[in-house]
Amino acid sequence: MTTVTSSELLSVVASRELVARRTVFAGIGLPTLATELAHLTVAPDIEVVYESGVCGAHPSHLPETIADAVLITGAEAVLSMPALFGCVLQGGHIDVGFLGAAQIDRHGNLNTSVIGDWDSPTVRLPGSGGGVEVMANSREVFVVMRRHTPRSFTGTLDFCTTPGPDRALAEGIRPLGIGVTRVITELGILARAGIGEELRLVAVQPGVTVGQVRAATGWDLSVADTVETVPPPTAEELRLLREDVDPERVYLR
Amino acid sequence: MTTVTSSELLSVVASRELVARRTVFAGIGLPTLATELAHLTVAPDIEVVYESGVCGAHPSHLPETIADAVLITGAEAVLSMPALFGCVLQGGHIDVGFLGAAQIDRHGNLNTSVIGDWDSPTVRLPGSGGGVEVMANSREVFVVMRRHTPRSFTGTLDFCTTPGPDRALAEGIRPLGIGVTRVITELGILARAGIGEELRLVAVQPGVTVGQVRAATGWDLSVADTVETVPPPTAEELRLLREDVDPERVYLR
Amino acid sequence: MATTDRADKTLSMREAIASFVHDGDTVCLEGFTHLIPTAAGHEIIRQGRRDLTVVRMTADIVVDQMIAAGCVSRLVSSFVGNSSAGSLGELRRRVETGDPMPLAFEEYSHYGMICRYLAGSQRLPFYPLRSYGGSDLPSVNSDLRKVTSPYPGPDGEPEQIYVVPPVNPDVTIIHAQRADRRGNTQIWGLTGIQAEAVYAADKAIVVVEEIVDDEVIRSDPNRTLVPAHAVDAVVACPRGAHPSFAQGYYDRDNAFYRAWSQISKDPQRLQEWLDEWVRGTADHAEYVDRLGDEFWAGLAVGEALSEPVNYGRRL
Amino acid sequence: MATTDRADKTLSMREAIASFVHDGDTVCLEGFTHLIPTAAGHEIIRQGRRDLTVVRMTADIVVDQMIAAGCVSRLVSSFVGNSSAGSLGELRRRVETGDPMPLAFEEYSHYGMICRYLAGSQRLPFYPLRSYGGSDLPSVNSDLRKVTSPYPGPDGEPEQIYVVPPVNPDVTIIHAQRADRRGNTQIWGLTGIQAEAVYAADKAIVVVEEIVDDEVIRSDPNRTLVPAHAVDAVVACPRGAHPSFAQGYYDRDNAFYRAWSQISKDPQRLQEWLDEWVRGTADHAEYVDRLGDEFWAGLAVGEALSEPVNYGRRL
Repeated sequence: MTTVTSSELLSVVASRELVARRTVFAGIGLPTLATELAHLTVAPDIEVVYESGVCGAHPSHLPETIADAVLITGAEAVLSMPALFGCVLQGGHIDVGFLGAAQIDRHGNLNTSVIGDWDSPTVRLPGSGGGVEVMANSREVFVVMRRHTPRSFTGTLDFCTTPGPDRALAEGIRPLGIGVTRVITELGILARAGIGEELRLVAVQPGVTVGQVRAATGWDLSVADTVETVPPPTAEELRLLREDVDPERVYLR
Repeated sequence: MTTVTSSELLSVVASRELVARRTVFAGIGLPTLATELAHLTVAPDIEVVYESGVCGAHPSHLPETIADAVLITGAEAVLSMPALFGCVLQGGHIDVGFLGAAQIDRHGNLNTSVIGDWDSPTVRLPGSGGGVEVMANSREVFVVMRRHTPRSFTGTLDFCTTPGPDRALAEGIRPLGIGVTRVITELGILARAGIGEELRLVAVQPGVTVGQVRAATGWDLSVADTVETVPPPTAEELRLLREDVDPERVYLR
Repeated sequence: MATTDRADKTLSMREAIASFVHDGDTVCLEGFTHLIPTAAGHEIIRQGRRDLTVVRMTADIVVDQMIAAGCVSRLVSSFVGNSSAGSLGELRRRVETGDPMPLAFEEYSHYGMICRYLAGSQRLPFYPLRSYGGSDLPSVNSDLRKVTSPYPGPDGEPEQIYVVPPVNPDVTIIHAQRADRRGNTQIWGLTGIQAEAVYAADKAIVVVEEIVDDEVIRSDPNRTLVPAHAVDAVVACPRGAHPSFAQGYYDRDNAFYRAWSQISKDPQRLQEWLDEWVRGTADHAEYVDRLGDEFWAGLAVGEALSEPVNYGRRL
Repeated sequence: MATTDRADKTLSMREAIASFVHDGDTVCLEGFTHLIPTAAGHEIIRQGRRDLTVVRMTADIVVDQMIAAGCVSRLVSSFVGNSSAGSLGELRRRVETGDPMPLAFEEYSHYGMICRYLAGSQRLPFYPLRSYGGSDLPSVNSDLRKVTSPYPGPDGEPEQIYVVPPVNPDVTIIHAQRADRRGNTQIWGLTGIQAEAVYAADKAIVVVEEIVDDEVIRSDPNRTLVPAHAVDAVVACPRGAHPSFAQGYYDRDNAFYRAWSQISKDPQRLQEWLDEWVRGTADHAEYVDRLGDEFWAGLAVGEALSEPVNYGRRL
């Protein structure tokens, strides 16, 4: 087997977590790769709903954005923004939402707005987009983080753009889902089963120790009783990913 | 000139009241005839928006309902119900709404629900339809009543389905428009200039006396200082109505 | 990237009604004058459902028939009339005299119903609308309530507005021109409130004039008003909207609308009509056959095709 | 019945911006990735408008350019980034360092913005949404407020929900594929929030790839997302959405998106870009010409036509 890149590893690991899921709200990049691979392996009935309003896409080329013209031509449905965010997402039709973030905390709350103070930030980040809504309205949320460092896995967010259900409930607002259930990184997989729980380390990538993951995490990371080692991508998974899903290596950097 | 029918009279009189109006929310029947005639005479820029969602209709035949297929084919736009009622009507894009009713009172409040008690009515009528919304959101409302009797022009409504702005304001709700400004009947025209005012008799049809209208009205009807006599339909108005607007006499009974 | 092969959801009308409509359910039938799901209502009558709450903006002929067949104990509606063609005899008897049994009725305006579907489809606890101020409707419908806006009104004072609660039917049934086998549904002409009614429901049945190849649907994704993920059953039932119409397929049967006011005025005649045309037919295909080719020729429409648009293809 | 001959609303881009965009106005530019009204933004820069409040869900390249040109004092948005291609250099400088002057920023989420348009278009005092519970956004945006539902929640207790206020821009500008001369506007592919943004505004400018005969529009009335009565000006401006795309007309210029992160990182280089491509062109036609035929050939798309539907004709 050739060397497995970081993108390939994260895509394969994320794809396996989609067993039996039916609807995924996903952006372009790793979530798309993971979902397409899952469709060919563990979740044949899975459907991606894109933030642009596309349902049942059949693109002729791998899309470069969530709104790529190739996603629209030949799609089964293209929805308006009110229908997508109101009826599909808030209406409760999404099983798994994929999100990324600059910072995540132990309960899976996310910051995508600023590093530093909101009023005079060190770095102004893009902000929520639909992230607040994906978290509030998906049954569960997967987070894929390319970097696992104490600055991104932080004890205290600089700003909470996208709250998980624990923060929402503390304010008396009842969310639909249970928030972040999986955080997938190059070091391992953190998981969380429901409201009130913290993220726990449940698996490490091959060659990574529990201590390394804890050291890369900015809070005192809980560890599951049994920490599995993530099985490396199989030859078949890599073949599908490289030959069928992204043959032009648009995302598989 | 041949004998003028009741439908012709009401259509012609109503059409003249549409001078300089641009958007009309109208049902099928007399309001359609009046608006089409106005388009050919006093209001060349007028547009009818139908309760079914059709804007800019160009029907091949005179429509028999507000949803007639001939209104859709060749129309400029067909809107969903939320867009029609939310954006167009409640959004404030309608100059004149046409309504009918079983009962009307001195302030232009309307009953289209029941004769008798709501809980065990003598007659169950169809109810509001979009009437409540047409009254609340049009800049002004024209009412065409085929029958002018003390039972339909009543001092006290059996039930107020569709309130004018005076009743709304008494409850602390601010409507967009000023409610009913014209009531057109076979006996004459009642008018009302704004909030707080009662309907007053401003014109009688040729051959009708002020006393006859007052006797046919179930409240003590105010009368304008000068009561005009409605000029009878002109030969040109009748020609347009009979030859161009409704040559098959679908509504001109 | 690969095609997603989600399930084929096609069922016969009999199967769909048997599977998704149960005694005591709240059933929404939508279609504003256009595409009224009459054939589905008839199958509910054939299967003898009881104690239904029917939700429908314009309660018209099919609702009068379902009431007369004893299926309906409660009606939620904003217009209870036979179009502009007259009255609904059975409905009026039930409300005016309680004969043969009373009908519970929740009265709204059209936009009130629309907002209930909007709230239901968007999972909102309420939906605000600028109606009902000064109306007697809130006095007979305690679900019409008020909220104070947290923003100052135009005069700087607190502003009150009426709200309606969501409606979330157990099942919504709509009629449409065409769908693929998985439920991607395309509607043109008057589109009404069908999409929101589907999204508001726990289950949804889409009845169509024709089931078409995936490629037809996918040639025009903007025409898909109801995506497959919101649909549980797809039923092919040509002419299933009669006596209403299906734009581009057949015209409205205005004569039957006028006739219904007479038929429904006489309870016995109404029951005989149901015996002959609904309970006496095995399914909608038999109803269509009995009406005969000459009848359907009278409702035939000609061709007025939309100009195609280009969705583009990457070169 | 007769045709209604309402006014011809076609204007040049210069006339439309001069007539409907004034210093100090609140200007909404919508188009979610698709059909971004870039050419209109450029003309606002050419005409030197000042002190605008710009409302746009995805504040991207055109907004960065308008900020750099000194047109914008306040931004209302839910995503301030250069797509997935990097950063908006000028916007970040303004927010992070206030250089050369600060930019007031109101931060929302996407659905928060959508609901502001919904409220604005429907003349509602607020719009409820199930977002923001537990977020820090309400602490920096006092327009995110709460309302208590007058209906009991699922547990029988009172239920609170966040609401957003309406947005009612002085003018909304959208780009679309085609319209007739009176403003009946047809859009396909991603349709975003354009219709609501138009209805929410006092005035609306629709910029189109092409103005077409009335018959084209009228062959498919369901495709008309914005009816003429909501439109004040129609501007023909082919390729006016570049570097974004127009489904069926030209593809997205992904290379320019990537380049913008570099151009905008250097304030001097950014100003030179504006001098050359915006302030140094008389209008969008000149901008298109300078890019050249070979460039446009690279964004050309092939044909994928929708299957026509039959609207029917009475026989």
